[in-house]
Amino acid sequence: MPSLIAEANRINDFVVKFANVNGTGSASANSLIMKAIFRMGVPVTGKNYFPSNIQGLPTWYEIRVTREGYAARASHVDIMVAMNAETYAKDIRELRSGGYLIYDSTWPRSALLQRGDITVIAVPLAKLVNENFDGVRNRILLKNIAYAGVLAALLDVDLTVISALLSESYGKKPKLLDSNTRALRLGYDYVKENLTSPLPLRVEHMEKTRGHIMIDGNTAAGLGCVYAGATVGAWYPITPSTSLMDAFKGFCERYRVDAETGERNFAVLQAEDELAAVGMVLGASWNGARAFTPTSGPGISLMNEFIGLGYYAEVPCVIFDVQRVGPSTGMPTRTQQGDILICAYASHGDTRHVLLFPANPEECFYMAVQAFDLAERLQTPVFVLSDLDIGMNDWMCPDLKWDDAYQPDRGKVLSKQEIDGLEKFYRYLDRDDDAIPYRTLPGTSAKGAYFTRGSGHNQYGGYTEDSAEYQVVLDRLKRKFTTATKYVPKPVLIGKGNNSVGIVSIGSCDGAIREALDVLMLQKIEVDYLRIKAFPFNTDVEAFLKSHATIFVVEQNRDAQLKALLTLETAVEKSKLFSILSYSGLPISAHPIVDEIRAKLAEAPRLTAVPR
Amino acid sequence: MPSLIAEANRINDFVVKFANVNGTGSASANSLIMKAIFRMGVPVTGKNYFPSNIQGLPTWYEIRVTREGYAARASHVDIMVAMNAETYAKDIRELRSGGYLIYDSTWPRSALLQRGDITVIAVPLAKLVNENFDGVRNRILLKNIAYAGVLAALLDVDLTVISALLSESYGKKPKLLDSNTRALRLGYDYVKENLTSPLPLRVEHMEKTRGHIMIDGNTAAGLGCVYAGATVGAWYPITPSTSLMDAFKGFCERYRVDAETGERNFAVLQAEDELAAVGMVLGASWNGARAFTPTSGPGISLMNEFIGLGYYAEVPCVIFDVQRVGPSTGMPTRTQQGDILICAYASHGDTRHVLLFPANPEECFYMAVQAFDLAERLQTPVFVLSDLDIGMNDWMCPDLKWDDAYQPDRGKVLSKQEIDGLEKFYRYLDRDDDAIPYRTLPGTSAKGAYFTRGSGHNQYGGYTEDSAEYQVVLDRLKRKFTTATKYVPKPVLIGKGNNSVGIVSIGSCDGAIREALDVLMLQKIEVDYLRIKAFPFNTDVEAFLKSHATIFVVEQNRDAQLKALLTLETAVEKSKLFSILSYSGLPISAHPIVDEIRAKLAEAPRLTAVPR
Amino acid sequence: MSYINKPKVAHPSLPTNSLGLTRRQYEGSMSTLCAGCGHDSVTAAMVEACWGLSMQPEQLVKLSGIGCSSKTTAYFVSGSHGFNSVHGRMPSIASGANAANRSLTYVGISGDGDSLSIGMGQLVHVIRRNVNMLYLIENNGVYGLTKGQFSASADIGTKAKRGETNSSPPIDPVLLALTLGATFVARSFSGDKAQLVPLIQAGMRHNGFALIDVLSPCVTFNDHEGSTKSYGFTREHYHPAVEADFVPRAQEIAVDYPAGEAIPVSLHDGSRVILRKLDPLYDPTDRGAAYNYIENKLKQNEYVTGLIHIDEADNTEFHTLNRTAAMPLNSIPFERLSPGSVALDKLMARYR
Amino acid sequence: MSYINKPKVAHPSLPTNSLGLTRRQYEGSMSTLCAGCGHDSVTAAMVEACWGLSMQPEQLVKLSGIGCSSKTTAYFVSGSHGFNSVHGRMPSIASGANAANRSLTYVGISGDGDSLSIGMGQLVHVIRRNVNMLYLIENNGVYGLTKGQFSASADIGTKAKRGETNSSPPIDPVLLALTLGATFVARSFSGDKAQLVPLIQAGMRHNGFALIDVLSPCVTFNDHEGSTKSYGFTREHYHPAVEADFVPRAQEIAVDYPAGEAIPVSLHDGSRVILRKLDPLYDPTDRGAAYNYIENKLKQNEYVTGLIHIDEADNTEFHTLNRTAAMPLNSIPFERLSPGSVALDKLMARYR
Ligand SMILES: Cc1ncc(C[n+]2csc(CCOP(=O)(O)OP(=O)(O)O)c2C)c(N)n1
Ligand SMILES: Cc1ncc(C[n+]2csc(CCOP(=O)(O)OP(=O)(O)O)c2C)c(N)n1
Ligand code: SF4
Ligand code: SF4
Ligand SMILES: [Mg+2]
Ligand SMILES: [Mg+2]
Repeated sequence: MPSLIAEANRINDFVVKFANVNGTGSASANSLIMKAIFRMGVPVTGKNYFPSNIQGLPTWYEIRVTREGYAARASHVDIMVAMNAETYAKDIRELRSGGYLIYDSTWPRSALLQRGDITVIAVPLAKLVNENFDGVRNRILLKNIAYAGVLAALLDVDLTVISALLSESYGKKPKLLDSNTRALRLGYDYVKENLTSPLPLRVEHMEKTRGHIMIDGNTAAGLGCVYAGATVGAWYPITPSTSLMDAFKGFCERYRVDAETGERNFAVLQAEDELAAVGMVLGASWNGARAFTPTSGPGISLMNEFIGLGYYAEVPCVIFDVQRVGPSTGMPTRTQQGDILICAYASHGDTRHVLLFPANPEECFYMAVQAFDLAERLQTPVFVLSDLDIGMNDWMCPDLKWDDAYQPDRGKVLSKQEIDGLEKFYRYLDRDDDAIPYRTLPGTSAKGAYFTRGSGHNQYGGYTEDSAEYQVVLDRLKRKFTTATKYVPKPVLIGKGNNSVGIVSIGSCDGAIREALDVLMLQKIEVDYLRIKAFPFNTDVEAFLKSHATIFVVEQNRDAQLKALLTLETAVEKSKLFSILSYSGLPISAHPIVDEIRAKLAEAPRLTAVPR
Repeated sequence: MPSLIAEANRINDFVVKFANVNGTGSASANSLIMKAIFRMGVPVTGKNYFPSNIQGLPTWYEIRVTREGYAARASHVDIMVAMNAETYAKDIRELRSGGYLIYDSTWPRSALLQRGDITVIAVPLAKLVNENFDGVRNRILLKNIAYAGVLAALLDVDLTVISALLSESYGKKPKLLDSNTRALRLGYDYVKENLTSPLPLRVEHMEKTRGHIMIDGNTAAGLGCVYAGATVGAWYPITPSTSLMDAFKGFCERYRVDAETGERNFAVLQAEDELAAVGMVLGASWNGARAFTPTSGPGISLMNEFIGLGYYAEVPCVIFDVQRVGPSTGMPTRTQQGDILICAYASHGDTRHVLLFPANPEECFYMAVQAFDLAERLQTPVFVLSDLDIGMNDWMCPDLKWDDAYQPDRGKVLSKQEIDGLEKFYRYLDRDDDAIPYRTLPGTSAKGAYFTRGSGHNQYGGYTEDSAEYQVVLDRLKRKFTTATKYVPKPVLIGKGNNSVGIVSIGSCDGAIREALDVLMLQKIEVDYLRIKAFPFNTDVEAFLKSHATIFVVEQNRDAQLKALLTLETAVEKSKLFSILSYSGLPISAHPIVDEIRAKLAEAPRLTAVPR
Repeated sequence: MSYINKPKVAHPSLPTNSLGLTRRQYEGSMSTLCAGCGHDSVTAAMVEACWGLSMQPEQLVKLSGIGCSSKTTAYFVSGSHGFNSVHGRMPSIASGANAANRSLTYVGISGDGDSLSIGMGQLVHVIRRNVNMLYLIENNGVYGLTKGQFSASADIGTKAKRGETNSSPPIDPVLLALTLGATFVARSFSGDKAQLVPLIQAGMRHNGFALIDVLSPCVTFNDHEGSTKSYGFTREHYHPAVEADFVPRAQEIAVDYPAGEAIPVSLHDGSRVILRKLDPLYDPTDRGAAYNYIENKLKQNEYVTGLIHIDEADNTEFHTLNRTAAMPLNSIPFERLSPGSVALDKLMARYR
Repeated sequence: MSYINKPKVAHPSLPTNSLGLTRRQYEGSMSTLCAGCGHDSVTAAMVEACWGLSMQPEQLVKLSGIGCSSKTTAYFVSGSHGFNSVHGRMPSIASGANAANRSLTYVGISGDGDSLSIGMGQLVHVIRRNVNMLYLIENNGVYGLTKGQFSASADIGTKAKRGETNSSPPIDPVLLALTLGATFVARSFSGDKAQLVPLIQAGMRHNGFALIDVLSPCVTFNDHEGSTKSYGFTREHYHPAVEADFVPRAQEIAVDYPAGEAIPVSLHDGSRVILRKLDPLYDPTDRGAAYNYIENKLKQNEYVTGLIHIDEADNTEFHTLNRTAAMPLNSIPFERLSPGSVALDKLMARYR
């Protein structure tokens, strides 16, 4: 976005949006184009805007070709591939002035003629496909590949790269390979024969994707759980978290099944609901397995009672909340960061929970591992707050790496020998002065047996209704949260750190903010940016808040939930914090951030960004 | 508490505590004494500290005789009636220096002799009772009445008043009346014949309870629901909220059953769990009945998903949360104010809920009515945050009054005629610019029919996944919360309002704070006190926070949840707020408040309380 | 999803019911389900049934949870209020709504995921509570809306589209309802409208809780070879045992059935159900016998359909038990609900 | 509640089991239930059963929800881990715990409120999932801990202590479990320890989900005239149909039963259950027949007790279905769980 919107000749920097009907198989055509560009060494992002429906409703896919490697949604469309009659009008409106509209000219579309400031590219796709292929379903699918061919020609996408991709997909099904290749050529050749190509907006080989992959956050998180050594996954299906468990299962089938015996070193429990799913995780974790559950907002609401039990009885528990638009059922296929407060303070009574905020799929992988380490070290529920944008969209990330020296931090679990060495085992005693007690696992030793309960208990593990005994445990739990600040990942600072104006944010806002920083820089506005990776906030967060006079808190919800958490859980003065909010359900983009910061700084000159 | 602790001759100002075993029927003896004192015109409070158990564990009852009419728990014991061998040692320790211990001297208790600074009063209760009555169970019950007789003599309680109470209780059962009267006399006469009586701590007739009653908050709230015209109650049993529904049911049996037909103008649904209970309330309210559910912490956690639906689909809903000690199962028979945050922000996504904070049973009655008015006016869930102390203990309150001119505020419900007069009915349109839309009831008119959903919807009531349409509704919901500030009850100010130091609190802290104010006044420390009655906070709250330099926020939880809500939802600077917290599970008392305020003011002289 | 409204202009020649309404006037929003989804056939049956009953649109209340199936309520009778609640919790909404106004007709539409997994507790208890409503499960053996996971009604050995085999035993809502003492239990097939429509009508008129388990194939995720909930498999294995004709109150029974073959059952409101046993061994009025019959057939992979069990005599409907006033609770004048100041003053004596 | 610990000094003359442990060593904390509560008899039976099985204390895991009944787990075998979870959700804790370590013995203790109301969904699904555990319901027809409200197992017409009459039909956990295909279903009475102990032992050794519904009177809230769950009523109306003797693996069967009268059933671990039919008409191995028998007796107000149904052959226990490794999942070395860097590097190719 930085500077180029008005530029005519935009190599490797433009946005193509595909408007389609869901359930018609357009996904493979869209990702074919995206992957081809990626393999040409050009950074891309793909954002999928799909309905909460299985078949027949409008769906969009947006490919951003971004030589700068920006990860955020762009807020304009350069090329619209308008394949859905129902949304034609809306889709055309969305196109920027000077943009290109590609449509299926098999049927005349008079409405198309209404904008003079765009270039309309007509391709008789249905006609071409129907003349060359049989079968209703087949024709629908191949029409998508045909428009991929059209785009390939218009954007100058390397045909050999596309062919390679097709071969990889259909290599074992020669008939399909043949029809797909032919369909692709239909579109490609039509353009080459009938239209001027390539467009000024086009792709050129680069070298910027080497050592990178295209992956979605749920896949990465599922893989992270496998690498972390999780053996029990429990869940109840819910968009947009379902694919996390699908991924875990898939990787386990691959890596965790004994080739000879067929024995599985994992168990996936499809629970009857989310209450049961988190109960299973608590049961399994209590019993010494690494266990987790992926869910989304409604699931978190249902898990509240059990989360309180996990907090108070100090049972490890890893919960992935792939956030979607709330409240209530909300918009299940749109993204938001609306569960921050409910996760931080889930359940009745005095509770407080550890949160991790991955910013992209890469971090989903690493933070999945960290989540288990933290949950076991701290003996408490840990939430990984991803969202639909991270979880279900394809992001360009550096290759995932694994350090074979990694050993899981199982926390303070006593072995049989250790128990035998004790005079007596007391479950909730603060022996090490770090507010973390020791635990034992069932099956280890009768001497280490204790009784786990969510009702009042004293530090020895006994039942109590005594005020003082109750408070000893509750006070230690509060101190444990302080201990947690030492274990959670530190924030990431971008910028010199010595500006008076700062941005604080979390998770999937990262791409948009980094892009916004570039734009602001071009406008000579320099600000520091701190991306928080975890709650509780550690000293680095406090220091940043303290050292900046004006702080913009960027987040994707209506009620400024991150700002609320900062206000409550740090020493920051409220008057320093300004919210920049996005809660449309679409991933946040850089534009509004830039605009709001500029507006705010202009309105209050004292806020002007200067190095301290 | 103000001044008299050291005073020897304490008329109408002392604390008697009864230590017993639960399930032995001591409650009636304890309340006999309490009621008799009340009828003598002397203010009393009764606090019951009972275990989460049915029979056999220690239980205590504390009667505070308080000529000043203080409502809070005292933090000392003047007279201990030690009837439980298991807790003798602990009970004796609790007695203040100079206090009196009454015990059953049928069996020798050498441990009793260990304190020289108390007066031990030995009465061979079991012996007396066993000599005079038969039957194991009978003897256990009558022993309790016998110690009531002992106390009557020692404290100079009017025997005619006690006799009247017994007649009212057992009037229809002459045998029981006779045995109870005899048991009472056994104790009474033993004291008169063998001991010096009355004690310096004793009761004298006053005139301070006229126009007052002794009632618990759950009874008052249940009665309030009847008067509010609630017709559907749904619940799942949970301590300490169960007696609220018992009361509602009882009053309905009395006032709502047609004498001729036996037809009932109400329905009570014992749900299968709390998720179902709140679902029933939503269903009934949606369908035009006034409906409510009483619950406690774990129930609130389970209701989270449905509460979000109520918020987003704008369905009225009244929830009584009679708070108990959390987290998790916690201490079910102890009191706390630990559900403030979860109720204010219940459910995933951006949500925010209306809360009412009754301070005593009287307010439980009136606020029950207000809750229905607010829920229907605002079309949203409304929480009444009571607690175990208010809900289950007997408080002295002014007589409850009813204004027959009251008409329920059913809010914006369109009649058939009104619907017919519309061109088209749109459910979520802000026609009046107050952010409250109109609703219609099933059965009224096909033209007014609409589809209620917790998924994305536009202001017309249609399904949507469109960002702008979604935001129109979400933004209006936020504005609706501003509208709410105009409808919720205003805070109560005690004090001139012009001091620099203020106290802010809610609910059952009230008694302790009022008492603390008196003590502070004696020490020449004058502070203002604002008792907040509702969230959202209205302008009076803002003004108080603004005009006071130092503000103590008094509440009964570990994490300063009210302070958090004030910090987030008002303009107050954080640095002005100081927490005074009590989370032992026992009702807060005045002492610690006084001590903490004095300590704080001493430590920071700039905070010294001066009139502005 | 209901943002596309169909035009409702009635064609003058379309047949009308006793209210003068055409079938078109019982339609709802345009369906957004997959083309061919079984659930849309249920929608069509609902339209037909309501039209046939001359249902006053505003007298109907439509309730549902979350799922493709739960969207059905948006697709019929747009003149009645609908409540698309949360996943698995429609029964509590229905119980509360029904408590508030006993005079309306309540139809709940759910899915096998919505009812048998997350909603199991509420389903069991709404049956036990005997709330006067029709509860229809659109049973397809999968979670359609979340893309094809097995539901709790999936049979052992059935294959998912992606190849997995289900290994947990199925929960059969019909056996469950019989065990729990439901007084109206039926099963049907979305592909058999002739059977389904009178069952819906009878269920709506039954004075108590009526369950209809409708096998309703998911064409997108569960209509392949190897599935036991596909159209093909269902059509082959469904076994109509009792046909039911619904005869509205006003109507005379035209045909005389030979004795023994037809059992007329009178419903609460004067309408009747005429049962014709297709299998002479079958007795729909004997709950235990019905249970055995169904279970044995299930073992042979046969889904028994029809009005499996009906008991009009055992009247334990919620309001009857509660002795609720005849006037809907939501309409009782406030004066009759609030005891007033005099009563309160008097009551105070109890607390002194 | 378990803060009062009983002294565990073993008297030298007390009989010991094969581990050399006395019965005292299988006790737990002092009970805090009401004197005479049926649940305490279950505690005693659990102690006896575990002692008799020579159960290694740490190999046992005790799970429960919330209620008087759920406190039971604190009162036996203090040498084993206990988990007193939240109300109605013990089955999910049990499922997770069992998934993590298949080698331990799991006993869940619940109440009728805990299992049949708030816990209904989880109960149904833990049965369906066939988790290898003993699930014992201490059934008293009321919510004891919250002071005597009717539970979902209360019979129609039964009277509460305060006089109210229950009007909703009861849910019978035995019929429910049979309908859901449970492979071990028993009923007993807390007052009949001789019957209960071998049932517990067999249930603990059964390779799959075993349900025992124990009628366990609440002396405080439900033991009065007019209650159908009182000691008196239960004693009169309980109807032992199949006696079960449990024979541990090592032990030879001493007595020869006349053919036809006794049915030996071999359990997974080599131990055996010898069933003796007290009613010759009864066949505990036929699920359908068992269902009918129970149901008919229930109609006559008779609670059939004993090992109502057992099916050792139908082995669909959770881990078998899942094909879980024999080594407990919580003990598999990390090296075998984490695929390592080489595999990851290779995997990356898929995402380019
Ligand atoms: C609390 C909660 N968990 C999960 C979901 C996701 N979800 C939506 S529909 C559905 C299953 C629907 O299955 P079924 O009821 O059988 O309906 P079908 O789509 O098959 O008709 C699930 C799991 C949700 N909406 N809410
Ligand atoms: C979520 C929740 N709701 C309600 C309660 C209150 N509660 C505790 S025990 C209980 C019922 C227990 O009944 P049952 O399981 O039959 O046990 P019993 O006491 O009769 O043995 C209830 C309602 C709770 N602890 N948690
Ligand atoms: S996914 Fe299945 S159930 Fe859902 S609409 Fe499509 S066919 Fe119907
Ligand atoms: S209340 Fe009933 S169930 Fe609870 S301990 Fe007492 S007798 Fe047992
Ligand atoms: Mg389904
Ligand atoms: Mg019970």
